[in-house]
Parts: sequence; structure tokens; C-alpha cells
Amino acid sequence: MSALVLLLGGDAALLALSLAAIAAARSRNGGVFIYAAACAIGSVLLVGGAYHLLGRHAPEELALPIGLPWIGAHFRLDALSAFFVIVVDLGATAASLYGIGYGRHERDPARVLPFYPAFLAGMNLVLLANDAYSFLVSWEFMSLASWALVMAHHRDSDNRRAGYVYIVMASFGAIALLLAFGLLASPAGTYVFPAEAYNFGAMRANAATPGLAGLVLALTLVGAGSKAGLAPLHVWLPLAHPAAPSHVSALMSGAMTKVAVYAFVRIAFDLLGPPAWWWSLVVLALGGITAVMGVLYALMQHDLKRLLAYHTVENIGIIFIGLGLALAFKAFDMPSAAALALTAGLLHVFNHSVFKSLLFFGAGAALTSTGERDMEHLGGLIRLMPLTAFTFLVGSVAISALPPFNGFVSEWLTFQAILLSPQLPSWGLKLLVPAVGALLALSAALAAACFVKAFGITFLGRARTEAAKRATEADRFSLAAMFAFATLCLIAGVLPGLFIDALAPVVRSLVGARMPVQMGIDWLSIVPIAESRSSYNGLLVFLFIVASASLGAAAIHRLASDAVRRAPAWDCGFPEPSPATQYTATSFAEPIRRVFGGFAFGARAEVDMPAPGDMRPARIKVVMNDLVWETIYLPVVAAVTYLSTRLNRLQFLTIRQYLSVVLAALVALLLVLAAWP
Amino acid sequence: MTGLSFDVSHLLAGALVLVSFMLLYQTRLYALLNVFALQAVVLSLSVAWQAYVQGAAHLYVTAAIAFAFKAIIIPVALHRIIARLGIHRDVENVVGIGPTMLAGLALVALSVVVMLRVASEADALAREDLAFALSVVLLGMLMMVVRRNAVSMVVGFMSLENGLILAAAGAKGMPLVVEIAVAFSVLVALTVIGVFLFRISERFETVDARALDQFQGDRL
Amino acid sequence: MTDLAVNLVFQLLQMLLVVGLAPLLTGLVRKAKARLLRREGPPLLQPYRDLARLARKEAVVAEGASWLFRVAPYVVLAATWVAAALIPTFATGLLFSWSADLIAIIALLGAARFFLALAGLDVGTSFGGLGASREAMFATLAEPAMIVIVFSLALIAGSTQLSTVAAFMASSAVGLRVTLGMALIALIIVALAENGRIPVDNPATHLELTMVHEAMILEYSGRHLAVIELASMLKLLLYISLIVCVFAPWGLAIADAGVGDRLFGAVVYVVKLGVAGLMLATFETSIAKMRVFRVPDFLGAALMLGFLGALLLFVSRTLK
Amino acid sequence: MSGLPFDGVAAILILPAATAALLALLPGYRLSAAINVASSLATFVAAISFLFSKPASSDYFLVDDLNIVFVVLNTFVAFTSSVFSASYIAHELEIGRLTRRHLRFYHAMYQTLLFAMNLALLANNIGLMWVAIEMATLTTVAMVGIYRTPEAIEAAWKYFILGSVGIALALFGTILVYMAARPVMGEGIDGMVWTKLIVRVGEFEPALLNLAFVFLMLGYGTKVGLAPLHAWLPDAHAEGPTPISAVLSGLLLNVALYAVLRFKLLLDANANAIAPGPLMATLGIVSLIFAAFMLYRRRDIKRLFAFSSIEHMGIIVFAFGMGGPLANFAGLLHMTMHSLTKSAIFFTVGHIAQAKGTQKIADIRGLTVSHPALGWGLVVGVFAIAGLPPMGIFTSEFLVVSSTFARQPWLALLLVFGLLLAFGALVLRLQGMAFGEPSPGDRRSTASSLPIAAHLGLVLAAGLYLPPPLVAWFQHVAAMLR
Repeated sequence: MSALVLLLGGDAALLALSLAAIAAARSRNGGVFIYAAACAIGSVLLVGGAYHLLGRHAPEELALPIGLPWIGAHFRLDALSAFFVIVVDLGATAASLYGIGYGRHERDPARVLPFYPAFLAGMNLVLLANDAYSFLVSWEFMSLASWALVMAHHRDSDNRRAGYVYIVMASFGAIALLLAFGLLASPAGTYVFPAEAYNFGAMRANAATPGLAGLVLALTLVGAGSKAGLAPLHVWLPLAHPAAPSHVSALMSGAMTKVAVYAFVRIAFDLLGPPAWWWSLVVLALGGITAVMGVLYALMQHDLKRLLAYHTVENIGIIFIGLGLALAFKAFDMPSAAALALTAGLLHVFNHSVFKSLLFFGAGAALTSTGERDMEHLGGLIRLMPLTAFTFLVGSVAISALPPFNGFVSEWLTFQAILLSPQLPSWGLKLLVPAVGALLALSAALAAACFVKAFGITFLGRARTEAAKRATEADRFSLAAMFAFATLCLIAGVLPGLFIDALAPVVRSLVGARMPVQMGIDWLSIVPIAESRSSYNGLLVFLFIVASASLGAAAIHRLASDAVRRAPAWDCGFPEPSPATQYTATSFAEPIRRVFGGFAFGARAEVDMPAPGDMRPARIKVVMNDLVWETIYLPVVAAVTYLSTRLNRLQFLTIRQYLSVVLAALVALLLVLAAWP
Repeated sequence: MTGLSFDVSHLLAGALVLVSFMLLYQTRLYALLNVFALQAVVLSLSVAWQAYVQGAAHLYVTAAIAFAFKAIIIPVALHRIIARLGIHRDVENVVGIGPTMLAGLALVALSVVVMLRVASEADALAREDLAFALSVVLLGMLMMVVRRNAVSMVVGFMSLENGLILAAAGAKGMPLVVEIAVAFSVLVALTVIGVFLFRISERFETVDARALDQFQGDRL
Repeated sequence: MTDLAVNLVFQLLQMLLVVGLAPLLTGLVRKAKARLLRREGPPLLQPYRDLARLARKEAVVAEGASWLFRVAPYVVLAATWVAAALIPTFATGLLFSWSADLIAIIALLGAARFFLALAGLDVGTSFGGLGASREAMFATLAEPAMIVIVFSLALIAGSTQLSTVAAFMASSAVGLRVTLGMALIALIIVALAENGRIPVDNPATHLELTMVHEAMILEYSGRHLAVIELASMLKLLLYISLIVCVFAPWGLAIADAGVGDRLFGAVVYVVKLGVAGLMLATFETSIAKMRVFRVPDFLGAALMLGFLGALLLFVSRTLK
Repeated sequence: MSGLPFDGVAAILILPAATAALLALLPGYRLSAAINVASSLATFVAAISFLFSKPASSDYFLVDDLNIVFVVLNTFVAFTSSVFSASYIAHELEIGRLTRRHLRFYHAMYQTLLFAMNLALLANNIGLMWVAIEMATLTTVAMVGIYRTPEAIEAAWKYFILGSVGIALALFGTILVYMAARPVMGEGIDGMVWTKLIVRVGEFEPALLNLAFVFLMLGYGTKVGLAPLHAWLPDAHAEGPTPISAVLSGLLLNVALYAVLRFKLLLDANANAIAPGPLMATLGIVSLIFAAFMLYRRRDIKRLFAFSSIEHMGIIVFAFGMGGPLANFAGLLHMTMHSLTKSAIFFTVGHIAQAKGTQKIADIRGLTVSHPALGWGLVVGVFAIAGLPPMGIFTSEFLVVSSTFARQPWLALLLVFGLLLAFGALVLRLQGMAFGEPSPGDRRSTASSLPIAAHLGLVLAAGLYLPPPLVAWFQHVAAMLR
């Protein structure tokens, strides 16, 4: 039974499950059944994807009679879609497992359960679609399902606003993709093309003219980029992801943004044929700006889930830097370098979906047990939720790209790819690549600072509010999902060779070459290009650290003393220091805001210091405005409102004035006729 | 088509356009009705002449219907309606008389130019007839646009339909069905308008279209 | 099998050498600074006695602190020790040097800083937060500067593997380059910032307004403080041996040279350490500490220098 | 009218006329509502019979592939509207907005309207078609004014004046077509019979044909509700009883569009007349973008969906204006889907107005909480009309946009801009109504939701799977439309 049929069967089962969920939502533990079923189907899909990718099977195609009338719906499973099926369904399985425990806290499950399996099915179908129509139908179906999930808590007006911004941006992106497919479908010049042209196979065959190809890439960047969260189009992401229930936010950040990356890779690398060199300029610039802007905004947040959502934007920037480099090398046909860059990008796709979902699970656990999302109301959770704290710590270290975890491996590969760039002949790239390298390094450092803040303020220190004191440990299922992903982060960090070799068929199908085989190298280290150039051995570094730490601890405990005494912490001698004196999220980020805030979001701090002798308390007000929102989106909204108000007057004319409009139209047309040559 | 018959139909059609201009000129409501009755008379004469020229009996019937309804019944009915509503005060023009006349002239010129484009081998009378019919239609619409009062707007609509009848009559061999339909619509239009007028006046005590406007449902 | 054992011995030798020399280096620097200020100054071996004394004392832990507070020192020491062990001191190409390159070393230091900041926050007093947030701000500028310096070094030497870079620098092929000069100055600035030396942070004082590194470890005492002190001494030694091995590689025993060369290399290394320590002492006494918010410009200069160096190289790619 | 074959055509015409006469006399409300539904069902069955045995066309009646699409769609939606109106009117009767006397008039007018529309669709004689559309206009004017509220009077008066002017222009156009045909076809009835005209139109006088098409486009365009001529549509929809809004939006606009298409075919056949495509495309785009902007400021729920009808009529006219197999197919599909979805939405809106007792959007909140069935029905309906997959309208928009983008990219960008604008406005209003805290005033709505489910089910099915025979039939008609 071919893997593709298995996957399609799984998706159909998910859709059936979502229908069943409408009924199940009423029964008390209907949620547990739905999430368990989703977890089971997810794991089946995961196995299907892995079987195809690791077994290095040839691509399979299948056509169903449904969909666009003449050509029906085409589905295809090749290495690229198999890899993304693994990424998406790994996240789906874990999120469903997490959902079993987390789902009980849901206030009205009737609004979440029916749409959750539909959302999973939508994502999987996008990966398998092989013609423009079914691609866009599943793409919009995915957006629709996730919109419904974002609107689950619709009584809060912020969520409604987030849902609205999300669905409008999603349909804007979908229309851009529709236009891109329109161009791809029509071979240069001929106007009336048969419907068969919408099939991806046909699109691959008729290579678009260079001019059109550039336009298609731009449209794809807008379409897929808006869903992934590329710089100017990312504004909906930090609004929508936190509004959804936590396991859905994990899926939206972990899996849905990857589906958008899949869309970009499928069109840019597969359907568009040989890239022009200047494409990579655009993609690299966008990737770099997105990376730094994402993490700078993340640093300034004090809502934990918004911080994680903004941080997704940063990681998407890193992925697009990898993809941009791959495009550059492919344009100057340097296949081995392109293979390295693409592997780095795709590995980061996998890594990000793992540790971002882990962090969202942790945040969800903290949110449900305390009812607080604002970090400034939390603190000291490590004592009440030790296991969640430990997994969140693992996630934070991994996402800050610190050895021995997986975040460092993909970042290291991206740096190695950047170091290959001097061989690129074009001047533009010569200047841009070091700049992007510096931006990448800056965003990595900022990420580390951001997650010191996130973990430190939320889990360490003392509880700042009564809610934080009432925290209780997460339930068994959530912890199982979190520990599974934590160990996955460690394995991917320690044995990267396994994952790089697994990506080889995907990379060869897209850039025609692959990285040298990693598993053969002794001591399990990875050598991207050549032995002399650079190598990294995750396992050895990990063992080295563990050995020296335990060696040191044992030596000191045995030779010196191991006595411990508890005493109140020193706070300049004040008795009973109140938790409020601790650093908060805003104060932690204040030095960085002072350094970077000026240009990033025009941050201004207004200090209102009372005159000496005046007993009024001093006030400091930090004014930060989201430049992207103000320079791009508000003018558009203002223009639409202005025009709609002006045009609205036409609705309240008298009958006489309407008749004059009809007369004017008639006279105009008659004039046209009179003047017709 | 002897020269004389062409000249007479040409004369009558021209007269109809002239009367339309007179309609535009009127400010009093009663005067407006009288001129409208005149227009109906000229129309029926023109249709009757067409009937005589084409030797088509049914056109006589149309002429008679036009004369009976539009010349007599409708003006008298509107007279009584205006009397009952007590709105015989003058007709406020939205646009002054001068500009209205200029607009009328421009519309007639436009319809003539448009008709000139029609290749001449079609018989001259049809082309002339259509040009005049088109101008009467456009003048009718102009009248509806410049008048504020609901009754004068209806009269404008009626003169527009007169243009249609002129065109229909000019089209030789057009089956009678159309004529009756036109008449039928005139009749129904009248009843509906009457009913409206009563109901309108019942509701707002004035027939001025402006009074209607502020009742639009979706006001800001 | 035998050469594997020999390599293992040399690798362990390097690890022990590094740990042994670190307190001596700090003692030398303190002694030199005192002499320059016309003071007697503590004896050279005082740091060893301090560490031993602290290790024996009872560790007082804050009430609010969690398990992380007690685990962090050992993780910080391990990360710094591993990073230090990977940098060639007396010979290049040792057994474990292939397991991580320059970028990995920077990341290890990042990990150490990450856990130290968390430990600072864990205590729940404002000092810990103060130190952690300032350290985070410095790191956001220092780390990119280090990465950009690594870019320029890697472009010149054609590899990010430290042993290859050192071997290339020792060979005559390197020639004099303006990029190397910029990279050196940038690396020195970053070293000063990372180790909390004078212009950026004063290691000797606990004054709230100025301290950064000290604020994070304020709550530590007893053996935890000993471990953390050893780690910061190791870090100083790491940076100096990095600068020395890249910019002054003479006398370094190139890969699998005989025991004699390695011995000679060790002697030369110790001399170089002494000279570097003295230069650091003279530099520290000759300059006053900057205000905290002048440091970003100072580190920004390092970032710009490194970036300019890399840019020049990218542009004048006439090497190969 | 000699040679009237007693078959489908007769059934379609005589049934509604007879029922209208019967209902005008019947006092009882419940009985007349049942008869209304029964007769609409019978008419629909007769229309279905066309699919199997296509009756021969005569001088006065024509049945070809094009108008079968319209007839079947019209009779089906008329049938479902009658089912909806049965329950809706019952409720209106209770709350006293309509008296028994009105209902006799209402049912009679309903059936007369069906008769007029079927006559217009089947008429072969362009004069007969004009009369039928005029009759349809007058009946709907009467029904819009049925509530006797000041707004209803104003809406009906405006509808009457603008409708009549439009119809007058259309008549003038018809006369011009006859005048152009006379030198070639000779005098008499032949000059008015469409099937004969289409054969000889090549030799007609091009200038006259152009002038005729201008008048016809403006005349029937007013009835289709295209932008500059649309003023009557929003008020007529909002103030009339909801079944009439559904019929107006779902059916009457299509009938006028059918008339425009008939004359477009005539123009296309004459080589040296101007191509009608660009004029239709321009009017389409103007109404799409104008209606999209107007959606943002609407305060009344029925006016909101009335403007959405203008927007969709713009898209359909644009599709037919562009021409080409894909665009024509998309236009036909879009028209069918729009009728089904828009009437379903108006049914839902009718229930909502009754449930919440108001048509003000601001006063309707939290529907998915207070009336889940209605709330989610509205959500699905609005997403269908906004063109989101998996509903049918997305398929047609997909075909129109991608086929236009390849030919005139700038035109496609305008089209896409309009679609996005309309989408933004519709979802903004939907979220206000369907979500959030439920607003007070929760009267139970008793009306049947069967028609809504039927329509939305069909639209969803069409989005996923179009049966091949239907596709072949539409494709054949698309080829005909050139």
C-alpha cells in the first residue's frame, strides 16, 4: 500500500474525526477521545512520511476525480513533501498528546474540538497537493480552520481583532499565490490555456520567461512569506498565535509556518526552474531583517506567548537566510555549496518546529496552572512546576543556539554556508552576505538574551503574584509530550549526522547535489565540506561537558566540604524584601531597548520627575510604537476608511441625483459612440 | 414616399421636440399639464400620419390610444390629483431655465450626431425619425433630472414614453404587440403613480421628492 | 593504539595545564597592578589559597534559590573548561581539537554566560537581575563582534578549525594584512568586555552602579564561589591564549611534532602568558572605567571593526 | 400565438399564471402558502423536464442550452424561497407587520413574478422579453412597498422611477434593434425573433447596433444592478419582505443578466460592430470596486448583502465581458453559486432579523452563542460569498483571476483588489454579528432552516466535486457565449 495512499487515508480520517468531534464536544471526556484519535492518526502519518523519506522511495502520484472539473485533484509524495510531512505530523502528534491533558482546561470545547483535526488535515493536504487548485483549496482550508481556532475564545475583543487581522492577511497571501499560479499556468504569450496547465507537472515543464519568473517569485514571497511571517507581513502572527489555545499556538508556530516555507521552497526551487541571481538578494535581505526585527520585538514583550510568537518570526528569518544562500549558490551553479545551505535551512525548519512547540507547551502549562500569561505576574514557578521548568529550560537553551542542542547545529551549518560565499562572483552578494552573517550573529545573541529573560522572569526568582503561588505541575500527557521533544532536541544536537543524511534525497531533488555522507566519519562528527575546513562533534562536546562538570562536582564534594545552609538573600540589608524589587520583563529588556530601541521601534522613555519637596511619585512611561504597523498598515486602513466614507455619500442622494447619474452615463456612452473611429 | 409625406412627418416630429422644449420651460404645474396634453396631441397626429403614410391600420389604433389616454385622461386625472393635494404652487427648478435649455440643446445635438453615423442607405425618414425620438427621450430624462416635484418628475417620465411611441411608430412593420404593451405600461404607470401620490401625500403632506429623501433607511 | 594513548595523555596534559595556570595568571595580573600603583600587592600564589579556602567553607544558599542555583556553577566551569581545553596552548592538532571549531567555542562561552545569568535571576533579588540584564546587553554586541572576527580569520586561513588557523598563521603564507590588525584590536576589545576588565567593568569592586559580572555572583559563597572564580580565571586565560595562539603563534608545536618541540612550546606559551598578563595590568591601570551605557559604543566599535575587516576581505578576494 | 406546443414551455408559463389568479381569490393564508409552494415545485419539475427533452422553439418561445441553465436555477431557487416564505410570512403575520389582506396580494404577486421571469427567460421575441421584464419590475415594486413604512414607500418609489427609466431605455434599444433588422429581415415579426436575428445579424447596420447595445446595456444594466445604475437595489432589498429580497437578489438580477447576454451574442456575431466585452468588463470592475468600498459603511444587514450582490454581479459581468472558455465557464458557475449562496444568506438574515427583532448590524451580536444554528449558518454563508474554498464561488473566482492575470495583469490586479476589499468588509461585519457577547432580545425563530441547508450543501458540493455532465453542459454554453 503506497505511502501516498496511506497519507491521504489519514487525512480523510482526520476530516471524518472533525465531523465526529462536533458531536463528541458535548460529552464530558469527548475531548480526550478526539485528541487521542488525532494523536494516533498523526503518528500513522508520521510513519508514512518517514517510510517514504528514509526508504528513499521514488515520488508517487495519484489523481482523484474531485476538485477542478477537468483535471480533478492531483496529489504527489516526493522527498520534499515527505520531509515536511514528518515535520508537521511530528508536531501534530505531540500537540495532540499534549492536548489530551491540556484539553480539559478548555472552557467551551465545542469551539476547539471540531476545528483541530480539520486544521491538521488542511496542513497535510497542502503538502501533498500537486495542482494549483487543490493546493489553494487546502491552503485556505488550513487558514479557515486555524482562524476558527484563534476565534475559540471570541468573547475577548482582542482575540476577535487578532482573528480578523489574521484572516484578512491569510486571504491576501492566498490571492498572491493564486496570481503566482495564474502566471505559472499560462505559458508565455498564449492567452487561452487548457485547465491542465494548473497541474504542477505542466508548470514544471513550461519554464516561465525570466521576467515573469521574477514576478512569480515576488508573488510567492508575498503569499508564502505572509503566512510564514516574513518581515513586513508578519504583523498578524504575534496577534493570532497567542490568541489560540496553547497546543494550537504550538502547531501554528511549529507546523503552519513550516507549511508556508514548504510552499516557498516548492515554487522557488521546484516549479520555477533555474533561479536568477538577484532573487537571492531579495530573499537574503528579507531574511536578515526579519531575523533581527523578530527578536528585537520579542525582547520587548512581557506576554509569554506573544514573545514566543515574535520569536517564531526570527527563526523564519534564519530559515529564509539559509534558503536565500541556497538560491544564490544554485544561481551560480555551485551545487555542493547550495546543498549545504539548503540542508542548513531545512534542518533549522525541523529544529525550530521541535523546540518552538516545546516552548509553547511549557507556556501553555504555565498559563493554565496560574491563569496568567503576563510574565510580570509570574515568577518562581520552578519550585511548583519543576518538570515543566526543566523542559522549558532545555527548549530555551536549544532555541538560543547553544551547544550541545540542535539549535546550534543548524546555526553552525548556516555560518559555514556564509563562509563559502566569497566564491560568489556577483558584487551585490559579496557585500550583502557578510552583512547578513552579522545580522544572523546579532539575532542569535539577542535570542539568547530573550530566553534568559523568558525563562528567568517566569520560572526563577520569587512568585510576584498570588496566582503564581497557586501554580501546579502539568498533567502526565503534557509532560510526556514535553519530555519527548526535549530528548529529541538533545538527540538532534548530539547526532546531527543522522538528520543531515536523512535530508540528502530532499536536497538532491532540489539542487541536484547533496552534502558529503556524514555517517561514515569516525567519532560521529559532521564535516560539511572538507576535513581541513571545519568539523563539529556534538556527541564529544556533550560528553566532554558532562564529564568535566560531574568530575569537578565530585572532586569538590569529596575533597572540600559539601555542607549547605539556607539564609535570606542579601538585598542591601532591607528586612523582608518584597517580590516587587525583583527585575521584571520590562526592566530586564531596558538596557537592550536603550541600545537598539531607537531605530527599531522609535522607543522613547518619558521620565516625569517631581520637583524636590513635591511628594508626587516619579513616573516613567516608555512609549514604543510598532513602526511596521504604523508605516504600512495604518495608512492602508485610513485610506480605505476615507474612501468608503466619501463614497458612502453616494448612497444618500435624492432620486433626482440618481437619475442625473444615469443620464450622465448614457451621454458618456453616446459620446464614445459618436467619437468611435 | 413622396416628398410631401416626408416633409409632414418631419414637421410633426420636429414639433414634438419643440413641445418637449416648452415642457422644460414651464414653471407652473397646471401649465406643465397643459403643455403635456399638447405634446400628446402632436404625438397622436404624428402617429396617425405615419399610419396614413405606411397604410398600417394598427397605427391608427395606437394614435387613438395615445390621444385618449395621454391627451385627455391623464392630464385630467393629474389635474384632480393636484387639486386634491392642494400643491398647485409653482414648480421649483433645481437648475435655472437658462442652463436647462442649453443642456437640452446639447442633448438634441448629440442625438443628431449619433444618428448621422448611421449609414444613409437606410431610408432617410427612419433616420430622421429616430433622431427626433432619441432627442425627445433625452429631453424627457433631462426634465426628470431638473424637476424637484414628484408630479413633474412623472410628467417627465411620460414625455420620455412619448419619445418611445414616436420611435415605435416610425419603425414600419413593428408588430402591434409592442404598441399595446406601451399603452399598457402607461396605464399601469398612471394607476401606480396615483396610488403613490395618495399614499405619499398621506404620509408626508408634501409631494416634494426632497421630503422623501430624509427617510432613507440607512441614514448615517 | 599507542599514539591514541599518547594523544590522550597530551590532551589531558593540556586540560590540567590550563586549569593550573589560570589562577597563576590572575595572581600575576593583580600583583603587577599593585606594583604599578606602588603597593606591595598580594603574593603571586594568593588566588590558589583563596580557592582552597573557599572550597572548604560552608556554602550559604539563598532561601528562594532553586536547584539551578547550585548546578549553574558546575555547568559554567565545565563549559569554560572545555572551551579553554580546545584552544591550542603548546601544540596544535590535539585529539579533541577536531570536535569543535572557533564558532563552537564562542557558543560554549555563550552557554556559560546563559547559565550564569539564569543563576543571577534565580536568587530573586534586584542585584541578580541588574547583573543579568547588563550582561545580556553586553553579550548582544560582543558575540556578533566575535562571530565577525571569526569570519575574517576563517576567510584568511580558509577554515574555522583553530588548529588549522594557528598553523596557517605560523606559516609564512599569511603576510601582513590590515584585516588582521583590525581583527586583533576588535578581539582585544571583546576580551576586555567579556572578562569584565577595567574599561567595561571593575572586577575588584561591589559598587552597585558599576558591577556587572560581580552582581550575578553576589549570592554565591563557599565552594560555589570557588568554582565560579576558577571559571572566570579560566575565561581570562582562554581569551589570552586565543589571542596569543592566533596573533602570536611563534613557538607553537605544529601538529604531531616530537615531545621536545611540545615542551619548548609549553615554555614559550608560559612566557607569552606572562607578557600578556603584564600588558593587561599596565593597560588597566592606565585607563578609567566607562559609564555602563558608554560600553555599547565601545563594543559597537569592535563590531564595526570586525565587520569592516571581513568586508575588506570579501571585497579583495584575490587570495586564492 | 399559433403553434404553442403543449409541453414543458406551456407548463412553465401556465402554472404560475393560473396559480396567481387562484391565489388572488383565496382568503385563507395557510392554504395559499401551501399552494404557492406546490405550484413552485411543479414549475421546477417542469423545468427539470427540459434537461431530458428539449422542446422545439417557435416564433415566440425559445429553449436552448443557455436559457435552460437560467430556467432550472430560477425555478429551483423560487421553490426554496416559497418554502422559506411560508414560514417567514407566518411569523410576520403574528407580529402584525402584515395583515391577511396583504397576504392575498403578496402570494398573487409572488406567482405573477415567477410567471414574468419564466416568460422573460423563454421569450424568443425580444419585445416579449421586454414586456416580461417590465411586468417583473412592476410586481417587485408592489411587493417592496408592501409594509407601508415610510422607508418602504421611499424604496418602492425610487425603485419604480429608476426601474421605469431603465426599462424605457431598454425598450428604445429593442426598437433600435428592430430598426437595424428591418432593411435585412423585412418588416413584420421576423425582425423581433432572436433565433432569426442571430443568423442574419452580420449584415445589420453596425452603427445602429452599437447604439442599440448602449441603450440595452444601460437599460437592462439598471435591472442587473451595475454600479452607476445600482441606486434602487440596496433600498429595495432592505425594505421589502425577506423572501422578496432573496428572489430579487437570486433571480431577478439573473434574468436581466440573461437579457444582456442575449444581446451580447447578437453584437459578437456582427464583425464590424464594437466588441461588447470591454464595456461589460469595465462596468463589472467599476461595480465590484464601488460595492466593495460601500460595504464598509453599511449599518443595515440586508443592505450589506444587497451591496454584496452588486459586487458579485460585477464579477459575473466582468467574467462574461472577458470571454474565452475558462472565463465564460467561470461566469456561469459563479452566477449559479451566487444565486444559491445569496438566497441562503437572505434566508438566514430573515431568521436573524426575526430572532433579534432588528436589522441594525450594531444591535446583532453573539449569534453563534445565542442562536448556534443561525450563527454558524451565517458564518458559512458569508465565507462562501466571500469566496473562500471549499465553497463553489472560490472555484469560479480561481478560474477568473488566474485566466485574467495571464491576459491583462493590471485588470486582474484591480479585480483582486476589489475581492480583497469586499472580503475585509464582509468578515469585519460577520465577526461583529456572529461572535462576542450575545446582544439582548432573543426571540425564538421558528422558521425552517431546510432551504438554507439545501443551498449551502449544494454550494459546498460544487466546490469539491462538479459532476461531469454538468461540466460538459456549462462548457458547451461557454463555447456558445464566445
